[in-house]
Amino acid sequence: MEKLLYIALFAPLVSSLFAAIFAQRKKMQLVGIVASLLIIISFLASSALLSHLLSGGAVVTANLMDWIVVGDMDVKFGFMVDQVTAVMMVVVTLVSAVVHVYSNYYMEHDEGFNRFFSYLSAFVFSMLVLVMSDNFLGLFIGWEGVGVCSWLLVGFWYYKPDQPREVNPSISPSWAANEAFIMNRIADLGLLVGIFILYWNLGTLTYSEVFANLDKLSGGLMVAAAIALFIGAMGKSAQFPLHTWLADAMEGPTPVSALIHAATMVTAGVYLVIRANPLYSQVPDVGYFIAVLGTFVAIFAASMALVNRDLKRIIAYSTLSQLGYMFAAAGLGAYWVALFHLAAHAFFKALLFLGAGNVMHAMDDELDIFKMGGLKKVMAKTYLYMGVASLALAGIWPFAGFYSKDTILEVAFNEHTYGIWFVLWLTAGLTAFYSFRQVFLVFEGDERYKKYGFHPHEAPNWVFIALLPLLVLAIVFGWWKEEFMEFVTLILPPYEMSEETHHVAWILILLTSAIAIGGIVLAYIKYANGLKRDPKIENSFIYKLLQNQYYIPVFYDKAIVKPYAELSDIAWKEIDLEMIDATVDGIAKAIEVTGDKSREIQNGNLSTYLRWMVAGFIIITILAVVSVVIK
Amino acid sequence: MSLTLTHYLILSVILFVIGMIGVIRRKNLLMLFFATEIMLNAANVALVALSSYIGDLTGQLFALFIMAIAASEVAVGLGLLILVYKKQGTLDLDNLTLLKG
Amino acid sequence: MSNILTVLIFFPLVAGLFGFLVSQKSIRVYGIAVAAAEFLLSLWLWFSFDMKNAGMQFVEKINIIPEFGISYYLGVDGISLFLVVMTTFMTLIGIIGLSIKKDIKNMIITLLFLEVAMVGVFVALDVILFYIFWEFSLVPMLYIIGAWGGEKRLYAAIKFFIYTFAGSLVMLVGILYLAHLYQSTTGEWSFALTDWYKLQMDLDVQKWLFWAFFLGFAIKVPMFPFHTWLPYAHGQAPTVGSVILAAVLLKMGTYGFVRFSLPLFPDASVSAILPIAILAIIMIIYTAMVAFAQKDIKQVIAYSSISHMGVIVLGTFAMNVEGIAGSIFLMLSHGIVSGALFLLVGVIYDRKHTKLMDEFGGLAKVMPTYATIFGIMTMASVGLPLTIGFIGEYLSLAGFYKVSPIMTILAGTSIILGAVYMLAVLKKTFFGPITKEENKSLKDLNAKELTALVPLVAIVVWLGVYPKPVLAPIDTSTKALVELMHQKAQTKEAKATILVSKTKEAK
Amino acid sequence: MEAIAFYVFAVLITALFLVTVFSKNALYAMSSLAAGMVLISGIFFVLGADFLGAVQLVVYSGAVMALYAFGMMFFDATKDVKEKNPSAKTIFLLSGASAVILVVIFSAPQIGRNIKALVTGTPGADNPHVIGEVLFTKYLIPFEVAAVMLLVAMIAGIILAGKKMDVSLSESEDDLVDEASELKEQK
Amino acid sequence: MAPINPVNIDFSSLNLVTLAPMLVTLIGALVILIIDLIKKDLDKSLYVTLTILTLFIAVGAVLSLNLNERGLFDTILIDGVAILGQLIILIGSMLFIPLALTKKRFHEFSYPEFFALFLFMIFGFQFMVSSDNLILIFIGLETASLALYPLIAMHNTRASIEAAIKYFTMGAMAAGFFAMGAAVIYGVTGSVELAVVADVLKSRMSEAGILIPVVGGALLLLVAIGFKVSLIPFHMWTPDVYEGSPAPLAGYMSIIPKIAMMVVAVRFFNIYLDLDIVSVKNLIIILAIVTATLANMMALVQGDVKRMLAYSSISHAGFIMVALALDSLKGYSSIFLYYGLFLFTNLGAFAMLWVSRRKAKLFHDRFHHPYEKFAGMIHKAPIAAVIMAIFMLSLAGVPPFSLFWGKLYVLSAIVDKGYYLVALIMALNSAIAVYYYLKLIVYMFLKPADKDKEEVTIYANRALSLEVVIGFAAFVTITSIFYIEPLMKFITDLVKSSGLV
Repeated sequence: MEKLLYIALFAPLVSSLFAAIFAQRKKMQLVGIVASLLIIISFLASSALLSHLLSGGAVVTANLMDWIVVGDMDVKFGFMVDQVTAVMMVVVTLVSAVVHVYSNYYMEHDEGFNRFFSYLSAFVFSMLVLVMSDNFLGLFIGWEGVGVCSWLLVGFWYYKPDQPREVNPSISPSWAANEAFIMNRIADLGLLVGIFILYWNLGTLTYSEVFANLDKLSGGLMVAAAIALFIGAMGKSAQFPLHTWLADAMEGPTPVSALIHAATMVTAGVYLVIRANPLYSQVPDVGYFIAVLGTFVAIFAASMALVNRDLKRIIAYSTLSQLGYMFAAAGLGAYWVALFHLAAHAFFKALLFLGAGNVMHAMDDELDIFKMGGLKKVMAKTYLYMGVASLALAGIWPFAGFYSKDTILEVAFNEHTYGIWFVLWLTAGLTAFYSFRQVFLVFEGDERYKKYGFHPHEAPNWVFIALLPLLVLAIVFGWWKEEFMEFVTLILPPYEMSEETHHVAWILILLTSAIAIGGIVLAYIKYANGLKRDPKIENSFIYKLLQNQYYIPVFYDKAIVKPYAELSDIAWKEIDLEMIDATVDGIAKAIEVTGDKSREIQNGNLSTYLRWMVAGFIIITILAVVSVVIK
Repeated sequence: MSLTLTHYLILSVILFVIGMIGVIRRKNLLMLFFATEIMLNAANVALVALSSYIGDLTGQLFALFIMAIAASEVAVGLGLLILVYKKQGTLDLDNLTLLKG
Repeated sequence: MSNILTVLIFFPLVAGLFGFLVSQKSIRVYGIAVAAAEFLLSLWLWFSFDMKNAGMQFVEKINIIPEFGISYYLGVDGISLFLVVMTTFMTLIGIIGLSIKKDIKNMIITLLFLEVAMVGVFVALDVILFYIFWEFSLVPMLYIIGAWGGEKRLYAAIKFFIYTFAGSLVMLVGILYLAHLYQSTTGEWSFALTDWYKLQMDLDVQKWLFWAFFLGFAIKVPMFPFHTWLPYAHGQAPTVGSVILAAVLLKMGTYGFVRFSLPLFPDASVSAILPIAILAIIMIIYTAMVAFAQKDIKQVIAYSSISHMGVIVLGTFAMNVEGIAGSIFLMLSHGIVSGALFLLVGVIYDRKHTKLMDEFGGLAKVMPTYATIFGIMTMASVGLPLTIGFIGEYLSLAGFYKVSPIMTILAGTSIILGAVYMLAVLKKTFFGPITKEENKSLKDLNAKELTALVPLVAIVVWLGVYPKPVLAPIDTSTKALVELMHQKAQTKEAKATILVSKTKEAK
Repeated sequence: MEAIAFYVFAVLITALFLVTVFSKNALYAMSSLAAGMVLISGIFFVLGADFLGAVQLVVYSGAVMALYAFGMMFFDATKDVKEKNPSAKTIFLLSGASAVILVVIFSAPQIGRNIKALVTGTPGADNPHVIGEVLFTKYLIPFEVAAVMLLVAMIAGIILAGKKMDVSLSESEDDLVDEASELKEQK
Repeated sequence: MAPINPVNIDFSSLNLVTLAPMLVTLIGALVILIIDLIKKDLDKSLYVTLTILTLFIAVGAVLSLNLNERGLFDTILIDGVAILGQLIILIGSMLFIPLALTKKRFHEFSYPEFFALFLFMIFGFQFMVSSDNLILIFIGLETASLALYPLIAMHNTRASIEAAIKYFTMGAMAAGFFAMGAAVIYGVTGSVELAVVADVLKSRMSEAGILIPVVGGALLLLVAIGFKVSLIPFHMWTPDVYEGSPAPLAGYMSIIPKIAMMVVAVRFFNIYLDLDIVSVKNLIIILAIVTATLANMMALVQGDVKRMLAYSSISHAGFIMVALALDSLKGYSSIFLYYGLFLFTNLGAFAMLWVSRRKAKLFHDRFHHPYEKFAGMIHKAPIAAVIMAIFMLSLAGVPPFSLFWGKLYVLSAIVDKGYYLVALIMALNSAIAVYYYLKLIVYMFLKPADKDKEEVTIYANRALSLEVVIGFAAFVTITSIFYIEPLMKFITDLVKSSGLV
């Protein structure tokens, strides 16, 4: 089993290094193929591990080698595949494999083809390290690794120039990449602090030992650790207020958005909370806070998606919103539900993104959905794929999203947190609306693209075959809810609905389905027959507010980025040069001036010298007297 | 009022100060050298007075040697003055300010 | 070969003197050969080093002035071993990467002399000997900056020299006082560090001495607010000067803290944690901001050095094994990484004779290999796990967390702010469209530059993934050091702060 | 008697030296200096230092004054000297303060009291005798050194006032000097 | 009239051997004078070698002296300090005199009398250091000074004559102070022999008000001593005289007269320090600090290297003066160690200037050795530049060059006595000093020569004997680490035997 583990882990690394060799060469199809194959191998190995566990096998562990051994700190490259990890691995490698294959199509004309695969595979490796590590520091390796890969991939088209925010809200790929990296770093500090707390109080960083000794932590420390770790999660999973990077990260190539910014990396935060469930179960207040924040983000992101015109940004907001759902579930203690939604979301959201990729490809990278419409004629298959994904996202029976999202709502109800439930319920409606607003605006209605001179074309068939696994899973994954629960609750705490909830479950399902369907219908009415723009609405305050993401990026710009730059400038010019360095030079100058002044007495005139000699006699007498008197 | 050692010593001090005034006041080097002679003589007065009051001869011998020193100084000093006068045509020390700073 | 340390010190000296005989044309090869031989010697030192032994090894002691207790006393332990290896390595890399045409012979000979002083500083166990090397290291550096530097090179060189000289003179007074103290306690003169370790001092005395030593070291580090010589020195120095300066010379200061301040004055060190930590945090945050404001790539890296040195200082004053070992490791990693970054800046400076970021942009397209290596070094610089930069930074911060969580969080902003300015450099220099026509024809790295840089990349990754060969000896010696400090500590507070092994108790 | 002599001498000496110091005329200054020196020998006689008094007369009124007079002829110092004397205030301040200090030091009652005479010579012998006795025993070496000093002064005076100093070798280039000396030889 | 008793003196009690070194120099001087009388137009090289031989024999004579002997009615005192003083004086003189053999001809060396006067001067210094009798010290001082003034003036330039006049006049005034000071000491103790003075003072210390004349005498003498060792504010002749003198003589004056006077100061102030008279001690320390600091600052702004070195030697004198006030074995020893090391380094540096001397002033209207002259020297004369740099670094106290050890011992002595602040100030002074030493290094190594003067050779005055002296000085400066131990031991033993502590 250990071998399988290593194959799953290192196949992507090999892939990455292989691609890296040719990174500066022209496109080589071979690179794409080899990379995809290696990722598929990794997927197969992961699946084998999953099946091993499914068949009741023991948790697989492996120790590669020592890493940091200093003082009492003993951190190894230790790996562990338990049920949660296995699920994560399969999700990650599956989506990765699909995305890799898909990228052969999407990036076919890109000059950085080889480089792209190198980065992408490196990401998969990092992500696997993240989920497979058996200790917090190993997780941190993956955590930072995915951050870097995300940075590389978002900034993949680094040569694009900066544009004003009004033209491109993300400014430029390199800007977006840096923003993502830096925001994540802010959160990483939190994670690091969490690790410090655990290390100094428990003396270990290995999950099993940490969780076994949790009772040694005092209450305050436990809260602190939980908060610190959650801050880390907030960054990676783009929770408010560290959310702005995610939408901007859409500057990266679409497969990247699909893999990293929808299916895998952004869920790492959720994974962390799930992984640290023994800790969070002990601090329900923190859990509740997480749930509330998640709920807030869910509706907050959804609201922004309502008015956005950018194909990818809409999906990005929906990702954000769905991450909110996951945190809501995890925060309320339903860890397996969160994981379930995580997996389901990975499948349908990746599918959605890759579909969007097809559209973009067809539309020469145009993203404005107002410039699309009526694409179903040329892109029927894509329409189907995206439609299914959107249905899943909207939570329509029997698609995957229905099961996972409904369960979350049930949990919220079960916990008697009706506020949360209500907001999430409302969000479900919004989700359905904006998803289908997008779908209809792209595929239905008048063919506005013609006006702009686009000549869309459908992707080749093999692409759709490649996407098939995702399509299938987006439909059927929810059907395995019970099996899934049984499997993962082997290590996650089981979450049982109360009797009462069981009784009202069907009402809840109905309510949710109703609002979802309502949303879709509303979208259909408004957009299926073409785009009718209402300047009054578009000029309204709320519309503007939403369109400008509540002005948060602008606010960050004005309140943090610019002041920081200005303050830095002041620190350099006013403090460093004018004060500190000037003091140093001033001392030197003062010494020199003293020398210059005192040599004036050396005026060359003998008479002066003689007088100074007499004066010297007087001075030394005074000094002698004074030194006696003082004593 | 009998004469005491102090009287002599005060005389010595007065002479010394007069010499000192000459040294710090004079600009003409020749006359400045006169003043240095006065200073040395003042010391001689003190030494001889002390010698006489203590009854010890050292002071007188010291004074004797100081006279020799004074004489030697005059010789060397005059040599220098002649040199300066030959080169510069003046004995005013205000003209000797090439070296300064 | 028990006198390998002597050989290590004097081989470059002899080779440097012989260098005068070598012709200008061939001197480069001679320099590389000598530096390589020296590096191999240091590797030999490493391989014959007993990893289990925490004490001084390869000890040599010859009395020079027995009456006054001064001796030729050398030795290495895990703390200094790798600083020696890094010194020889970075000198080799620096000579390989030399791009100077003017007076290259003088440059190489100067570098070899500098190597003598640097190695000497790290292996000297007699304090006067240490001081000799410490001071003497200024002279070659003065020449390097002054002779091959930029426009304001003289100002920079003199500032560097006098500033550090002034600091070390204060230290010299401290040294002499300590020697006096030793003499009045034991009745014998001795400047041997190992003898001084045994000395118990009153708290007040410790404090005065601590600050006297502190000034000498702090200026060298350089700690805020004594840092202003560094940007000038780096800004004006030729590439190899900056490489050596950042990689090795600054480490002398932090090495001094570890070797002198902590074990000699444990109580004073503990009582000084707060002010020093505040200075270190200011250093970290403030210089990171200043670095962000720079227009010149080299200045960014210069200020970033200060910021990183802040973390090292913080780790040193964590007073536990994790922190101190981490700071030592960070010294190494910062040496490698900042050395590499300065080399990299030198590469474009050689091509375009400017280091201003505005003059570049989009370089990733025309110089992809260069951009890749720069990127790797940037990541190492911001402390990405699995690069060399992470381990030291992590351990330093982890160590200091035990002392003060709040201050650690403040200091931890270095991982954020470091990313801010380094990524800004990357963005302005490498990303975006190529705005300047002349940049389109820039050549990527040539063979010489690759030879200098690739080993650095290899080390960055190797020690990031598998630091054990280096970390283990450091750990062993650091444990011994902390143990010693714990034993010597007199105040309750110091006993409590200096942790030999805290988590074991928790378990 | 002694007191009267002392006061007369003291007042006269002071007055004469004041003239030396303040006179604008070098001749007056020198004359008053010489007169003052002669009168100082009077003080020495009063104090019973006959030998010194005699030496004072010989050395100062004889040798020193002769030298100075000789020098003054060279310098043509008969006319008044023009001096830009520094402000009287500074001089007054400096000399006044020094005078106060010196008076305090010299009028200390401990000076000259309770002191054992160490060098006395043959008791009862007159002053020149004992001086001679001590000079040629105890102070033989200083005496010899003083002789060397006088030799040095003589050589110095001869060299410095000599003709050879007229042309400076240190300022003219070597080849020019050689040419000049060759020319000289040819003549 | 009382009969004169015949004076009977046992010849052996004179202990004439104590006079041997002085007699050697005296005879040497007289021989030179006689040779000159017999035959004119002999080359200066003859006199140089004769002088060196004389000094060589004198060194031998010094080394053969027995420790702690008095001679000639106790006027001569040969103790360790005297031997050290004489050795430094003689060795310094030996190092100086070959510098006369230059390529260019300078005025003073055309006189055979120059060498005679030079030996007479040494003769005077020898008496200064080998006596504790104020009369003999004074005569020795004046003999030496009166010989030194013409040595300066004989260079026969406007500047050198001005220098000699200034030195002479101030020296005359200092002599007046010396005489008055000695009179006070004599008045309080009835003796001018310092050993007796010490005893008498010790017995009289309990008298009320005794401090006024005792300290007063010290103050008066301090003016004379301060003048000679150039303590601020009695230093003002120093830079002018050094500038006016030829470089080697300036270098010589920065050491030999100072060490001679320093020995006197050690002997004299030791009495005060032993009596624990705080005001004198503090006074010396304050003067030393002021001297070291202010002179440093003034050296900072000089445009001429020789003038800079003049100020720097003032500063060094201040630095050493502190050691005097410590009244410890280490303190006194370090004075001699410092001067011994300073001798080579400083004379070497001045000799380097001498090598570069030319008659015309090409680089500056007034100065012979402006900084600009040395620009680009690393290309014109690399080895010379390196040697000069070593001298500068040594003067700055950069290890491992010789003066670092001097500095180390002095500072250590200061610290041992608990004057931490003083040690700190002195240490920081070195940091100021390093600036002006560096300035020369910067010019030599880092600044290019003026375009129109690129071809001008710096070493116009170069000659073998100069190179030998410089080479030797450089050798001593560089290899100090190997001989510090025996040297310091030698010095300490001698100082210890002097019974100062």
